Amino acid sequence: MDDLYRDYILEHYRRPHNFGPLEDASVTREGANPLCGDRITLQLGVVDGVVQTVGFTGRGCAISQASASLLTDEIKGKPLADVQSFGADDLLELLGIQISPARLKCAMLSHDTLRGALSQLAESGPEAGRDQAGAGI
Amino acid sequence: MDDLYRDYILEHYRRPHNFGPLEDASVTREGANPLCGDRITLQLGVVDGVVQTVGFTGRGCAISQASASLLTDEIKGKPLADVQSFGADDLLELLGIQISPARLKCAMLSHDTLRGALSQLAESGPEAGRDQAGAGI
Amino acid sequence: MTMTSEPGTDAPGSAADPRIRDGRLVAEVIRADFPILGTTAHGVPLVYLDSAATSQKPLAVIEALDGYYRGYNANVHRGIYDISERATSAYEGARARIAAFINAPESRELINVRNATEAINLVAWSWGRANIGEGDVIVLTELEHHANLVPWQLLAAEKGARLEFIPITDEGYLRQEVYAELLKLKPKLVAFTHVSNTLGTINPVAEMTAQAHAAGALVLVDGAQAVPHLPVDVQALGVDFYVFSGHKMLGPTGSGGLWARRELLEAMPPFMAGGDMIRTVTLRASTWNELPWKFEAGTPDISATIGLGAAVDYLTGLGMARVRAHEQELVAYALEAIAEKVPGISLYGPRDAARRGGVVPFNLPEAHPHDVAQLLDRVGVCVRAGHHCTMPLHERLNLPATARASFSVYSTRQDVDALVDGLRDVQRIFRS
Amino acid sequence: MTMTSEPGTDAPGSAADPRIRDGRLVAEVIRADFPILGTTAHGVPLVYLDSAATSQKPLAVIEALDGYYRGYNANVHRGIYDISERATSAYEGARARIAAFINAPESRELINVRNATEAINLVAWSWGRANIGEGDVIVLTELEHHANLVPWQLLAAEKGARLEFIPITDEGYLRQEVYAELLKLKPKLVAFTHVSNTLGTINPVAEMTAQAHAAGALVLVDGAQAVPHLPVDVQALGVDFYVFSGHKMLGPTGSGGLWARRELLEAMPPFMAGGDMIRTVTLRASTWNELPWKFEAGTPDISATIGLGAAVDYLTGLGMARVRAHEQELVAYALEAIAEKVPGISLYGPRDAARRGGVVPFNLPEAHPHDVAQLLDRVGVCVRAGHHCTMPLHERLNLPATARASFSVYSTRQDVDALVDGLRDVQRIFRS
Ligand SMILES: Cc1ncc(COP(=O)(O)O)c(C=O)c1O
Ligand SMILES: Cc1ncc(COP(=O)(O)O)c(C=O)c1O
Ligand code: FES
Ligand code: FES
Repeated sequence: MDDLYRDYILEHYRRPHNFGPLEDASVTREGANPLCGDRITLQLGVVDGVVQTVGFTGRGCAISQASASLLTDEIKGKPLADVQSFGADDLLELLGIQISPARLKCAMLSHDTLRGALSQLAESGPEAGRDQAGAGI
Repeated sequence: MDDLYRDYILEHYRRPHNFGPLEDASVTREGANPLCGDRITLQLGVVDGVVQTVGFTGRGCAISQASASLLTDEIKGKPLADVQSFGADDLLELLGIQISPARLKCAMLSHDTLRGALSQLAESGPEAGRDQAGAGI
Repeated sequence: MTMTSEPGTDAPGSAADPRIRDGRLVAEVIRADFPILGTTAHGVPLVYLDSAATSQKPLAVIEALDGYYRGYNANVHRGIYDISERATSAYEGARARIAAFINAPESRELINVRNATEAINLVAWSWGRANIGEGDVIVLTELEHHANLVPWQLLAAEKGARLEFIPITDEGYLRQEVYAELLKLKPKLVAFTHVSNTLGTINPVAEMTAQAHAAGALVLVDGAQAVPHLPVDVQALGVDFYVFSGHKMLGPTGSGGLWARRELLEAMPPFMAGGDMIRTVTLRASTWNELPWKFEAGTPDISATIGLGAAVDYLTGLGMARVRAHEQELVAYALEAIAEKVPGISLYGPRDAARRGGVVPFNLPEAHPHDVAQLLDRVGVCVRAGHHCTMPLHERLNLPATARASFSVYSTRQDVDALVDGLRDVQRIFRS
Repeated sequence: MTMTSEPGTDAPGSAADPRIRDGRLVAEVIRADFPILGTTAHGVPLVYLDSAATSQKPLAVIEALDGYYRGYNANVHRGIYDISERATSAYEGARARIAAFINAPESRELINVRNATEAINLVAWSWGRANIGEGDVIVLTELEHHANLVPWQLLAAEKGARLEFIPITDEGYLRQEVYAELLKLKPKLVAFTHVSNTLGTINPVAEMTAQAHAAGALVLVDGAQAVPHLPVDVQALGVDFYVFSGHKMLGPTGSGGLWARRELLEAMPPFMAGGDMIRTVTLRASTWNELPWKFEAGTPDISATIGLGAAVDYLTGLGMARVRAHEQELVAYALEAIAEKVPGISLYGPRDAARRGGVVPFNLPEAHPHDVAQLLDRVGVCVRAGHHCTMPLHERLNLPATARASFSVYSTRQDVDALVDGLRDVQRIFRS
């Protein structure tokens, strides 16, 4: 727990990499953590099966912002197949901090959104979409 | 508690006084204790404002049967006004035993039924009636 | 500390565990884990024979409650500080062990409820109101506890549905040939008890479920008297809904479970609404949380669930097959001892101990069951008298009430002997 | 043993009670009654500032549970043996004391429920479905906890009823002039919180109730954040339904109350059905038990209710007026200390401590509330971060989330000081 707010995490939070909207994204995906109301929008620019550009916007805690910053760094320039196989475990390793169960959703917000973006790409081509909410009234 | 099954209680249970149906009752009232399924039917023969005859039938535990036996003895030959003022406390005193809260309904079955019979008498004259049940389906 | 307050510290049935000898429970040793069994009532040692109403609790359960309130009491799910995270993992960990105890495929299929009654009402209100319509048939049985009867009466009254009942034989078995006929009515639901709380009958759940499914019906089983007493495997039984109460299985009051197949739970509308069961809320509309939380509105009974987790650890340590063998043996002993030594007594329910759970209903010819219970209390023997929440069954048996002795893991032959002695005393008193 | 584990053994406020000095609570002494407050988290002493989520429990409550399970655990109402009679009288005695605590006219008007959420759902399902029809108006407020919002959404969706909302001022007061307008719609029900769990606003319940009644509406008040913190007198308030949670008022999880006027409860159909709530049952029809049992189906959470009884005794011993004075003073101190020593912090809710309960919501400009809570946890300080089950209120305030410190009888200025120090640490870390 004491390791959660390491310098590089705070650094990524203060100055996140790849922050800002993309000009012409192949896919735009919004994710939300309803527990805290935080949202992130992730955009990928895919050319010839390679993630050429990536950007995110939104607000959130240090963990979610640092995680998005690290994740976008990681996938930029990678072939889609590699991005596909980038798992939750890989992201946790990249973060390099002990995440308690209560903060797992924070760490995973960017990754869940990425997975949504990828299936959106696969299914319906490059269209804007939203995270689906549970059934309700 | 140890006093509950005194000899005279058991005696009243085995050979209850005033047990059996009345020929021409002024009022017939049925009471039930739904917790145990026990029922008693109490009948009064009232002449000139005096309870001339009284009888009960039904089944129940020693406490309820002894209580009915003692109660019917007590009210027989009494003016209605006296019977009206015969309260739950009086019956408990008559029983002369310590009744636990769990057995109070047993001790009071005959008394509740008597009260029902009296109001039936007052309201609608000498007509047969039943204990009213709670609302339901 | 009991030996099992830390699950897994001693292998169940290992030579190190004095509670098990030659593969059998040693109830005399087990009793030491239950503080109340060392107390007295009216100056005589307590002989508790009302475990079907509620069981006693081992030290491991009492200490689980105590440990929570002294050490890490906090609300669950939303706190990101130490004690709240500990409370959450204890609460969810208990759920997982409770689910595993009945071999649920996934722990998110296990909804924590107050008791079996709430579980059945949840299904009736949520699944029932969404799926039962006018003229639909629901098949119940004459054995049912009011908990598995009245909610369906309310639903049927609201929806114009029809209730049909599987009758019983005089011994207390369901008349399977009538069940087969009733299935031809194409019921939407068949709901019945796994083990009768009044007669002890163990119903053939797997067979009846297969038949119901073949007829297109879903199956709800009331396991309130089964989960505490015999191995239950909801997958092997094949049922759709299974409910039980924690307080009857060594756990605290306020605990219990509804298990249902995930697809069913996912399709069901919520029952109670409020905090924790939502995903998003605006002033005018809401969306629901994932399973299991969709069905757990508000602050759950955290301590009760943690306590039930400790109870299933304790039972697992004993081994449910051994628990069943112990109780079956005791029932056989009791039926024989009572019939032999208490002249004129009436005993009800299946005569075959292999087909009945640990409950022994009876009536004395000379005394009303309430008087019997009251007089037994004088000698410290606790039995129940009344309709045991099965009024229609008593009606069917033409009995206003019965007295009932019932067993659990800590029950012994000595308990039965004390009951027999007590009954002979009652007879003496009433015959004198 | 705490000094109050036996209610009445010391006169509250007497010279003999070290927990009260000069008519004021001495929280430093009171803390000794709460075992958990002597523990540490991450090696530092626990500073528990999340009492609005759930309170800690005094020894008297923990021992009430323990005493029940070790000494007289048995099912209630139907047993005629010693421990069952003791359990019944403890359970019903607790009900009477809980009812008296809110000055209910009769204890049979007090239904024991799991929590405030269940109480509101009970009213919505039972009273609501019987009394709310198409086009009927229910007035709620923007302050509501999801528990007093989502059940009405479900009811409104089913019945085609209309929800209207009293808006708030930026400080968190209900806009009474809009309320007056909404009453012209002739609502059937007005439901609102006594004290806001997020902003602390204390609403003028008696006045609003009188207005509602004048307009022909019934009134339900969510007292989850009031009963633990200030004197509540349902007769003086004049309301029709009043609900609260035991676990927030020093009692166990699984306890809580619904109070309603008897005529209302008597006219309402049952909610859950099963054992204990019936009078007679046949296979096809049933009649209901008297109040309060008509609304308590199945085995109740006996230990939780007994525990809540002990909690109410404990609070009565302190005196609720003193509890309120203590918390009001603490809020005033906290608002001032935080504003002064934590630069840039945003504080929300009424500025007038006399009109707010013991909750202090805030946000730091440099750090997300979840990070704030996580970093405070490092120094043993427990606060909550998130939407506190008031998403629409956060939406209205245009805040995704807030952090919140909240108080109870054991909270001290030292707790506030630890919070302030912790917040300054967070700022240092995030600014560095
Ligand atoms: C104002 C208010 N109402 C209702 C509730 C719900 O309480 P419970 O979760 O105990 O049902 C809470 C608790 O968070 C609350 O603060
Ligand atoms: C077969 C059966 N079903 C349901 C119940 C109801 O259990 P609870 O009162 O715990 O809800 C009982 C308990 O008496 C029972 O024996
Ligand atoms: S608190 Fe919102 S994502 Fe972490
Ligand atoms: S047990 Fe039925 S009246 Fe006493």
